[in-house]
Amino acid sequence: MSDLDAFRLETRAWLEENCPKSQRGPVTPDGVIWPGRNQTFPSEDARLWFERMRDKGWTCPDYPAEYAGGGLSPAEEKVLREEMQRLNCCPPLTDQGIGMLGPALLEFGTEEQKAEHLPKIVRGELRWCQGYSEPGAGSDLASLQCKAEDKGDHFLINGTKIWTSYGVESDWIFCLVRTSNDGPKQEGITFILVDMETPGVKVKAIDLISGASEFAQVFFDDVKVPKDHVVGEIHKGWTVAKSLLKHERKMMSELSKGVLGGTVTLPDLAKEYIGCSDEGEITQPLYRDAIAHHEMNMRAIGLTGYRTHQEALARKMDTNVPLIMKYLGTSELQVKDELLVDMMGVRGLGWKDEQFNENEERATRELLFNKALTIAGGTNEIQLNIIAKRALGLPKGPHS
Amino acid sequence: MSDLDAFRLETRAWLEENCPKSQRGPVTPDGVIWPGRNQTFPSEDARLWFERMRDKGWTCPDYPAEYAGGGLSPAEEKVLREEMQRLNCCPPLTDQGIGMLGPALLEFGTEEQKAEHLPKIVRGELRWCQGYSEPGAGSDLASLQCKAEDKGDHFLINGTKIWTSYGVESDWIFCLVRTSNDGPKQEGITFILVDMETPGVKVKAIDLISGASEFAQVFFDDVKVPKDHVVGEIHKGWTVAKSLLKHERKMMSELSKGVLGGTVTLPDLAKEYIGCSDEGEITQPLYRDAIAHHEMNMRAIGLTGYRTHQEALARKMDTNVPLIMKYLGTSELQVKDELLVDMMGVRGLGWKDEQFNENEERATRELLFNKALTIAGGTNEIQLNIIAKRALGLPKGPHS
Amino acid sequence: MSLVLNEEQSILQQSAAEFFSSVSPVTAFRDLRETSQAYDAETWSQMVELGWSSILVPEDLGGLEFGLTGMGVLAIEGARTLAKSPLSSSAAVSVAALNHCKPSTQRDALLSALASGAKTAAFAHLETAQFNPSIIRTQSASAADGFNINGRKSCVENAQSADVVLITARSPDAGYSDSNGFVLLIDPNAEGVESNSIGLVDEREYADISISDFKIAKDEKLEWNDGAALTQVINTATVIAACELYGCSLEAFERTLEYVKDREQFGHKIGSFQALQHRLAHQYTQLELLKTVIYDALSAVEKMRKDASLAVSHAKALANDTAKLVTTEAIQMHGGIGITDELDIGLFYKRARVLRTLWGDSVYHRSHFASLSGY
Amino acid sequence: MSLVLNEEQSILQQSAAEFFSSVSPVTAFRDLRETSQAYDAETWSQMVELGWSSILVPEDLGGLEFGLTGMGVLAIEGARTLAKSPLSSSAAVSVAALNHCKPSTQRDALLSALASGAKTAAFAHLETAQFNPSIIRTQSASAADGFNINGRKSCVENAQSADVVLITARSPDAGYSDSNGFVLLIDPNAEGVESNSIGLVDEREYADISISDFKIAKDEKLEWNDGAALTQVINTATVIAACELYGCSLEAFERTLEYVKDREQFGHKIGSFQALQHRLAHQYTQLELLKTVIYDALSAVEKMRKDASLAVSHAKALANDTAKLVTTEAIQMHGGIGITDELDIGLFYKRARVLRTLWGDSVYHRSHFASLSGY
Repeated sequence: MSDLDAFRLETRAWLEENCPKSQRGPVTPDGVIWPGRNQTFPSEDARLWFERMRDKGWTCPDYPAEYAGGGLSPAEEKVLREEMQRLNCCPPLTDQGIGMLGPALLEFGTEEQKAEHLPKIVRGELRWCQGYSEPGAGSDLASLQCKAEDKGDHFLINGTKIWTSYGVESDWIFCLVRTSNDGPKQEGITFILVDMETPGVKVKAIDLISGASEFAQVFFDDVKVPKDHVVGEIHKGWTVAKSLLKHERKMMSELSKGVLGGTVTLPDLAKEYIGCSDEGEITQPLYRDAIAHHEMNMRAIGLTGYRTHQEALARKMDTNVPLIMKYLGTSELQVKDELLVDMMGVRGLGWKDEQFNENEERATRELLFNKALTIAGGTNEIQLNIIAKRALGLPKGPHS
Repeated sequence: MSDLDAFRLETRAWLEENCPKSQRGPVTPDGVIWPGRNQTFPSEDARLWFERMRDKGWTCPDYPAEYAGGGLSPAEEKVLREEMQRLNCCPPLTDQGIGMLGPALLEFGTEEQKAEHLPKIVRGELRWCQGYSEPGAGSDLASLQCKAEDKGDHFLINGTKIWTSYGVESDWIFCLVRTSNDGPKQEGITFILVDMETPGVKVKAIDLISGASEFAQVFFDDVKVPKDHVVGEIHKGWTVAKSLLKHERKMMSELSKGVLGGTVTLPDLAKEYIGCSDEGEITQPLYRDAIAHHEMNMRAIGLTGYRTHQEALARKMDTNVPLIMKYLGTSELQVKDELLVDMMGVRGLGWKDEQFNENEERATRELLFNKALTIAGGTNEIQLNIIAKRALGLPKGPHS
Repeated sequence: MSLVLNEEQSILQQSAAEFFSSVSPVTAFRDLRETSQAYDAETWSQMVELGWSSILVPEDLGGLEFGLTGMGVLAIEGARTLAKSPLSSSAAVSVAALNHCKPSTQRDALLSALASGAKTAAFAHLETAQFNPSIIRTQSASAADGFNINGRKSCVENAQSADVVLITARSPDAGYSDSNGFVLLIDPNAEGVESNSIGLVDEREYADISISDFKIAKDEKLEWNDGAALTQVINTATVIAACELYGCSLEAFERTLEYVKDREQFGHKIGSFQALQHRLAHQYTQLELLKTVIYDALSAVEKMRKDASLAVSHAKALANDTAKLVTTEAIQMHGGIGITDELDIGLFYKRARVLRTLWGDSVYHRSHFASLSGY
Repeated sequence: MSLVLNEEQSILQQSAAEFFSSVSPVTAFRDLRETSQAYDAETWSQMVELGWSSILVPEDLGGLEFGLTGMGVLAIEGARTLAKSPLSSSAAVSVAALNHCKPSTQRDALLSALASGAKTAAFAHLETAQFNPSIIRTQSASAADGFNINGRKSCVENAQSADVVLITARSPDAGYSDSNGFVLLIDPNAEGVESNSIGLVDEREYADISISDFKIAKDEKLEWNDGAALTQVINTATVIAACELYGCSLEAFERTLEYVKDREQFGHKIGSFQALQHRLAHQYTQLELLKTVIYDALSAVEKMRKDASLAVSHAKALANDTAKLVTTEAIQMHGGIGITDELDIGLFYKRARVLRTLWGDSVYHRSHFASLSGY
């Protein structure tokens, strides 16, 4: 038996023994385990599950053991992921620190920064959020204006960051700030870590049209931040940011997958709301055609993801194909949202009053929330620009 | 009785007496009366009708009588048009000279030019065509390169013109040529008249994907043209051209009206090719929906034309609305063409062999020919640029 | 067929635009969200004073008989600020319903009260979540001194704040057709009438109404004028919904246009990017077609033209499709702030989303248009 | 499920691309238009030498058994130069039909002859102008020493140039279903077989075939292997048509891409205009989806997967829609020269326009996909 097989058996046994039954199966929004200065847990089982995984470093299985991580090799980490999927284990900890800041620190951080921050991420002691976008810098991120003045031993930050997910709930923020206006706009940007309890930091929740408010705007008013909080070189934060942006785009295109959770499908709902023949054929041919059209597109997108995977294995990957997935996936999801509400009639438009069932409420909520999908993480327009340039080699206009 | 009423009665009587029965009713492509050096007629009746109208100057009723025209006032001309419509009289003469060159000469021509050319237009002695576009200057007409060098008493023309309707059949051509490369590209263009029998002029028919070939390319190889053939000022031909382009766009948007001639409608054909219920409902709901969508759009376009007319009468006209008509009309017509062929199946795709009926042949021909509609007379892209700038006041990009 | 506003209608349009932007701007809509009021009574009384409640009421009952095009103009302008009032539900649709009933003391008194602003009414006809105007299961049976009513009505606009609800019904023994149906006048707050408020995403007042064994007096039952009456009332409601869709779309479009002329990205106004220009230009063409078709449908219903139902189905289908295109694109072109509640753009999308469903979606209206056209 | 070509398939693709561009470029298609030939015999014999006629033929009958994906690759590459040959009609569809028939001396001999290039065949199944594969009215009745045939077949590809036409038929006494149908071998030039050529806009060889009281010998009637055989043959024909649509679309797209990178208007390459860039980028996404779905459908039919019919309907519907979008846009983006016969772009549009109709339009295939998915 190879070492990996041994690891698999060991892991399987450990998980079966240590993952409480309540921590298996689909995660509900209320069941997510978050980190934080004043961490609370959805349940005692959740606390137990978190603590057991934390103690093995498996909240961040690929972080080095010296920083309290799991120290697993890529192959071992894959085994752990597969074994967790097998039992359908809930994630023991969810945070932007784990998948975004941690890898950036490992790549660009000083020894002191790693020793300071990585163990806290692993142990869920702090909750992290991200400060990139600004009101005046959306698609054109590099034109950001939030200013950090060099005051000798510290930076003085003034400005604002927007679209910060869970900004209200977080303890620390990793930000891009402008430290110089000389040269191209991508230069003169610095990547810096800020404790949100520092005087001068204010956070305001952003209410969305869907009724949710998981984003925030963060204001900096003469906020003093020690210089050793800079990650990477001063003025060279764009390098760090680009590496992180890849993660973000990937997360957004993941987001557009698991919707209509559970086992209810669009055709099922159509039969319920529109009606069907004895043979199960949806009675309104126009909706039936539109649903088939949508289902075909989702099937094509799914298969194309799988094709890319096969191409990668065969070392024949067309690196342009992944560029198209976010554009296609998010657009098609909005097609579905509108179609579902059309089929449900007024039942799909519920906002308040408890007259709507779960599917109806979800239809409305997703219709509204998913308008963000074609905007966040690179608008559709930006995606099409990128495809035109990179995949098609079309000439850069003065305007694109 | 007003003079106008008297004119109407007189005209009505004259037309009833002089318009042969065979020259009433819809014009077939073979029945059109063209002018020309070696004019021929579709029939004896056609010759008779032409000659009677020519002698009254009514081939060009609004041209001044001193140039052999009808000399009618705008009100009288309208009466004549109405009375001809009443009897469904065929046009006694069809030519690009009548509606395009003539008005340009009246506005910009010298006395000598008017005396020389207008009577010949009225009398159908010459057939005219137009030389504007070039292979390298399509949408961007002003970048034309066909060169006319000033040789003292004459110009020496070298270059080529494309998309010249009826170029093969015509006797003279009115052209835009480049006489200077100084300054903005719109300057340095000259409007000039060329006898196509001049040595060095060659004409080649352009075969279209529809099988038709009514366009030609005209080549100029050291063609000498006397200087007094310039209309308007030298280098100022763009002014003349702009005035003419208005006519052309109007003609293109007229073109997109009378299709599916006769009384056969899309719903009729759907019933024939797809089938319908006893109540006359088209049995395939997807085609039925698509047809209703198209019919609605055509109704909306038609009504919008009428709205513009009413607004003009009420002196409340939004001058931006006419900008949208060509774009909408031509696009919608292509929707219909594809839909009709979809419904006919292989019956709508006939190219040769006499197995297809008249409607089927027309469906195929129009499908292919009408691809030109969104290109000729200002592409859809140019139309949208114009709407964006003029109607919406959007800022000019470096690129549009 | 008139596709241009006449002088009086133009003046009404201008004063409506001024009124809504000054007295009832979008901030007024936002303020009302914090309360449980269906609309602001003070604003409504100003609208009554301007005569807007009596636009469709016959002159001999104290009305202006100004015609449906005038009412359409108000609906368009009101939708541009998301104004809440009983204008559509009471002054347009309920008055139209009463106009198409045979005169009676009750009917005439109610019309006068609606004109004077003394009362408001709501019109309750539809019974299913998907638009199907031909289904009427609500029944009224003869009983001692009056009638006994049983039935349900779905998603009735401004029902709970109204003084009277006009309920369409049929005899228990008759299969429903226009000619044997009638209208019942009901107090929505009476015992025996159960109304459950339905909160939709446009945050307006809707309620499902459920009536079981409710008694009304003889004179509270009105007869339709003729067999075409109900169709004409539905046409009125549908074209007014189309007007509101047009108003929402136009406002969202104009705000977006302003935004792209101002917002810079990559060193340029985003309105100078050709891809956005072409999309906006296309939207403009659709809005111009919609304007035409709306004016035509208003005039068709007003003049009771034979093709009125066809014109109305055309208007609603095009209004639905144009509103979907324009309000969705408005959010997309605003980018991140487009999806925040702080910006008004999302409110126009949400209002339009509801209106696209009320009184029939495009699939329904294209099918109806085809049937009326004989195919 | 394989969505990537294996080494052998990739090599085939490369040699096919080289072959078609050197031996049978679009100019060869143009030359053939001037003649009455269905295809160039010399070119076809070269294809036979390369083994392409035997790709689907079983090894024991002299074939390569290379699999349908290989045939699909040839169809894609051939469509890129509008190559005319009996590859689809004979080597793909007719061979597939014979493969799904029970072995017999006649069948095996014909398969060998098709593999060696000694003969070509055509497959005649459809009987209506609108695609409806479930209708078979053609009948064969027992007669002395053989069968007597009556029926009509619509728009059969390469029928007149074939040596044998495979006609699907049923017994006079049976309502049609796959399990009691069969295949008749007919000489298209025999007396009693009337074939009328049909000139479609793609300028290829098609004919309507009309058979009345035509006699064949006993062994010229073949039995299907099983009840699913006909469906599998139709799936083969349909997915090959989808491949050809993909090839046409890809070629039109790449030529357009090249053109917009070269053509200047207003002092800029038109390919730098953002509106065109976005439209081209969108087309690219559709072509990539189509590539995936085509490979999936080829593999599904080849492996006789349970969801083969669903995969094929998906591929044809997406191929139809993508080809419509891409070939129409190709003409539009080429501007004036796009509508001339001199440029090849219009030829790709015309070929795609015919293929969109043959073997089912998108309305049909979406409905079929829905039925197979249980809704």
